Amino acid sequence: MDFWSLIGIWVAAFLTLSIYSVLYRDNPFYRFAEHLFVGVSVGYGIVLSIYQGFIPLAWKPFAAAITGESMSGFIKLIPICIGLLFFARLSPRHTWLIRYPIAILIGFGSGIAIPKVLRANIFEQTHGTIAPFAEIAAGTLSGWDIFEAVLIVVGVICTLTYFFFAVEHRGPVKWLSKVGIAFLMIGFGSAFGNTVMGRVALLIQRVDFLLNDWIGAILTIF
Amino acid sequence: MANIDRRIVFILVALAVIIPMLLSINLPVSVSEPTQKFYDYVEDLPAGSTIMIAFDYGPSSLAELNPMAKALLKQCFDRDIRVIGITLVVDAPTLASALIQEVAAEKGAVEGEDYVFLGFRPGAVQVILGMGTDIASVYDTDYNGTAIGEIPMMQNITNYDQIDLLVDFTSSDTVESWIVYANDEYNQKIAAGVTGVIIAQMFPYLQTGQLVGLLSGILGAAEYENLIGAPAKGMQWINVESFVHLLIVVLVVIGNISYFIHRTREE
Amino acid sequence: MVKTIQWMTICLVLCLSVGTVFSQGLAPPSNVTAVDTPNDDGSSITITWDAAAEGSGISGYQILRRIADGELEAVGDLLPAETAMYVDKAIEKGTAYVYIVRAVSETEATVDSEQTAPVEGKGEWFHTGKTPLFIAMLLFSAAIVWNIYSARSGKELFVRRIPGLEAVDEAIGRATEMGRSILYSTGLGGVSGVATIASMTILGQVARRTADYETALRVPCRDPIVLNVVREMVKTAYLEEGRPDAYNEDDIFFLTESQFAYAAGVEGMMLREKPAAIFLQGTFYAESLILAETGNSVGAIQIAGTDSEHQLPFFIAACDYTLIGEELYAASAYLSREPMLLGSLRGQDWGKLLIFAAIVLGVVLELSGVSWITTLLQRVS
Amino acid sequence: MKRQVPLVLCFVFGIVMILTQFSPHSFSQGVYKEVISWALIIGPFALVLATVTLIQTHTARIRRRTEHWQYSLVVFAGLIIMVLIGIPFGPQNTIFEWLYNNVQLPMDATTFSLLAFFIVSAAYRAFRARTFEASLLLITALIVMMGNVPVGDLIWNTVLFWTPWEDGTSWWRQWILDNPNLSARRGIILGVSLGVISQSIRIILGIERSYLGGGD
Repeated sequence: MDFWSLIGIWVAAFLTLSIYSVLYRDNPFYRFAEHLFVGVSVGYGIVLSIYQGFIPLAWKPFAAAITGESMSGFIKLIPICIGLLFFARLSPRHTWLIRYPIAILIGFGSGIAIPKVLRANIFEQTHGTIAPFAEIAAGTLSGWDIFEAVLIVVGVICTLTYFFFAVEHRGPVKWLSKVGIAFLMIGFGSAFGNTVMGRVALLIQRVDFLLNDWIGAILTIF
Repeated sequence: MANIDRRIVFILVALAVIIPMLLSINLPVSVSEPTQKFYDYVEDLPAGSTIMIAFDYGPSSLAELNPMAKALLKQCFDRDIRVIGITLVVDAPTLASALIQEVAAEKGAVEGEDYVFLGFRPGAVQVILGMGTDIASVYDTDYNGTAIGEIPMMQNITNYDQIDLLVDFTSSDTVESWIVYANDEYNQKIAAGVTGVIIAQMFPYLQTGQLVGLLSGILGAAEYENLIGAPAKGMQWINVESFVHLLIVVLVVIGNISYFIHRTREE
Repeated sequence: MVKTIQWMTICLVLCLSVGTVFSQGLAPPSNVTAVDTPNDDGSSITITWDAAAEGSGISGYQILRRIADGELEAVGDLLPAETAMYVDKAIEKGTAYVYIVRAVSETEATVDSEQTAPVEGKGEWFHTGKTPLFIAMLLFSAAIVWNIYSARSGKELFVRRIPGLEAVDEAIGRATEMGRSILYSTGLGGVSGVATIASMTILGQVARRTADYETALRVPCRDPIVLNVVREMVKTAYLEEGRPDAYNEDDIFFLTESQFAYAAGVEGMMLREKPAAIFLQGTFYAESLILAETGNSVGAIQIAGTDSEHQLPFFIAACDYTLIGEELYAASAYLSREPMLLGSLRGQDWGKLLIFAAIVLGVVLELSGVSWITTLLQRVS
Repeated sequence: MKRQVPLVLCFVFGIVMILTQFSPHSFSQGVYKEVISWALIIGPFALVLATVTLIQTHTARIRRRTEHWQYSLVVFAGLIIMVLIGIPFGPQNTIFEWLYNNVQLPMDATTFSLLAFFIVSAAYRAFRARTFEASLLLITALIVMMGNVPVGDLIWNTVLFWTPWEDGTSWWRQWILDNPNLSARRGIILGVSLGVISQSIRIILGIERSYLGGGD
């Protein structure tokens, strides 16, 4: 193993242990790692957004336009100028100018969301709830499948009832929403249980690094 | 008991990971049907076939997906199946390229003849669709910058027609894109290896046959290592995993017992 | 490419010569039509014909096309016998094509259909398959706007009790009593996220109360734009409560955009400052449990709320109160009593009623064999 | 200028993004793709805001010598090193990659893996059968968790071997995820989506203006 890889493993091991030390309590090692992490991650974000966002999306087409390769690159001047308005933050008198790019990003995000969310989340989820009943009508489902289809409809309706805000939850509404809460709890429980495996795998991988790559490497020296 | 210091719980978790890892205790691993199907499909391919592997996961899913990717690569290189690696995820190339090279070095596979890594191109759907007509239209060079036309193993490969299986290792919904655009449009056979959290969403595709096989998290890796007869991290980790899950069950049971004892006393 | 064309020409010549000999008894494909593919950008033409009946001896079809007075050329590969439709994607926009469907028999004999009328690919301005989607969007927009205006005209709107909101005052009061700070995270979402905007509205309400009590309110931000908006909102809240002097801009600050670096930073803050109350409201990802468990370990009252359904279980497990999904949006309306928010909450309830109706009606119709609701909701690509 | 122009911009961009999604014509699709690339270009500029406030916050801490102010120097050190190496030589250079692989990546992975500890301690503390609802949460969580590891079926086949089912734990896990869990998730998603759409409509129509902040 070359020198820099070895140093790398030691640095990584030190930082790994420093982060884990917070499980005991706050301490200077954790504070050091935490602040280093914040600084490095901001720096990494800046470099990446320049090289993977600004250069390929804005600079290259624009440069191609200047050299006369493709005139369409000049259109990138518009977003570049809008983006530059963020610098208005540096001058207290012109701070309000940054509302322009913010408004554009928000309008863009909202516009893109409406048809997408309506289709993917509302139309398709509703469709998925009803669809099995076509097969029931066709007689291709077993008794158990029918039970499942009905259960899902009941679950969706009761859960949605829980999210009714403009009516008081009394009488039948209360009962439906109570069943809804039961479904929610089963949903939360299963989602919790289903996540455990992945999270534990992350820890195993770190411990594997410490035991094999780091301590293992120390032992091979002797 | 009800309110023990959480640091005791932390120590127990750490021990439940470290001890089984050091002792390498082996619990039996049975092989589930989706994994068996995956394995059989690859095993039935004649030598000289080509598999495309999409490494669609970033650093945060490395722990769950690297072991299974490694097992598959070993099987391919052992059986003289050629591998084309690609990725649709921006922060994956460095890790994926390192992984392929590690296994290739171990198995003596030659870059450009037995395997090639093409790297990342933006626009997931366009990449998948573009490769349906011509891979070179999306990837003019490989990850190292070598022109596609100069890579020996790519000479007879133009599109999905020459690829016998596509494997997607993923932690997100890229499998759905592969199914919709590569399977539905181009009839490309697809198998997947996914993280534990999204496994439940994959079963419908398995039932419809849109996926020929499925590996789930490190359990899938363990099963696969078992099948190819090369126990590695997957087998080791799934054992550790079992101990931690058992620890949680034991802790929850103890917690509830002490809670009920406490409550009856109060009454 | 050149090879394929050569091969095809050879095949064509062979087929033609053999075909003329054996074509007796092979019926030509009938009802052949070629139309501009609907709802696309004009880059394809769809050809349809009646599929051959079984036992007709036809083993496949070959599509041929030609430009106005050009040569006939084969398009695509030989299609299997049961096909009755082909989409030609390799066309030039604005050029008219004439199509012929050639039936091929097992003995390689061929027979041609009549040629279609010339057709060219055109892009459509409106996707007719998305009409239900468009109408649903308009209806829902109308419902929202109508309810907002009726709420603004002074109509009293009821909002059901939301468990957890009563605890907001209790949490702030406790922090004041203990002389400790309040930590408020607006989550990882960007400024256009609903959860983030709802969270900022709630933060505005919390800020009004902390301004009165002079309790320190610390807000670490992950998104620079959110940071900017949050500062403005909190400042306004303090101004309106007549306590501009108590506002400290440094308490609302940018941490980092990186997910886990943000989590590590907030975790450190919690451990060092030991806030008495913690609000985690907005969009969260995997870091949710890191924040909630650490908050719990320092003994803070925690009120969480998120619409990220995957993270809800962890907030439920580790926080004192959790606003589930849409409850978060409702909470911002409940606390601020703003007609705009109350009105749209009611509009959303109408939307839910509509979904209810669609599900119940859809199930009943499906059971009686009618499937127009499912067709209406079907995915259009 | 200060309020009206942003509202108009927001409206125009919102409407364009909605309408182009309903129009398959190549012109609309061209506009759609172009505007998406604009958003990707504008986005990173917001980092200017971020970096400026980050520097302001930490210089203030250093100047006022607040508690633990020394660590603000560490933040600066990390930031400056990454930027000085990354910007001139690009993210693919060896030193930048070394820093990423041995500093950022391990801390990221380790912080993420803290979840393994927290998920256990949260489960231990919160999974108490206090009420009916809490019991449901607890039981489903345990079943799904055990269904995910081979030892779950091993236990089922040893303890519940007399039941007609084999490998029951993983079967129940899948059933719970496919049925009650699916309907609960659908309920949440439907409600949340209505909220998302209603807010998007408010924003585009200029009814919701909180993002502009206070002032005129």
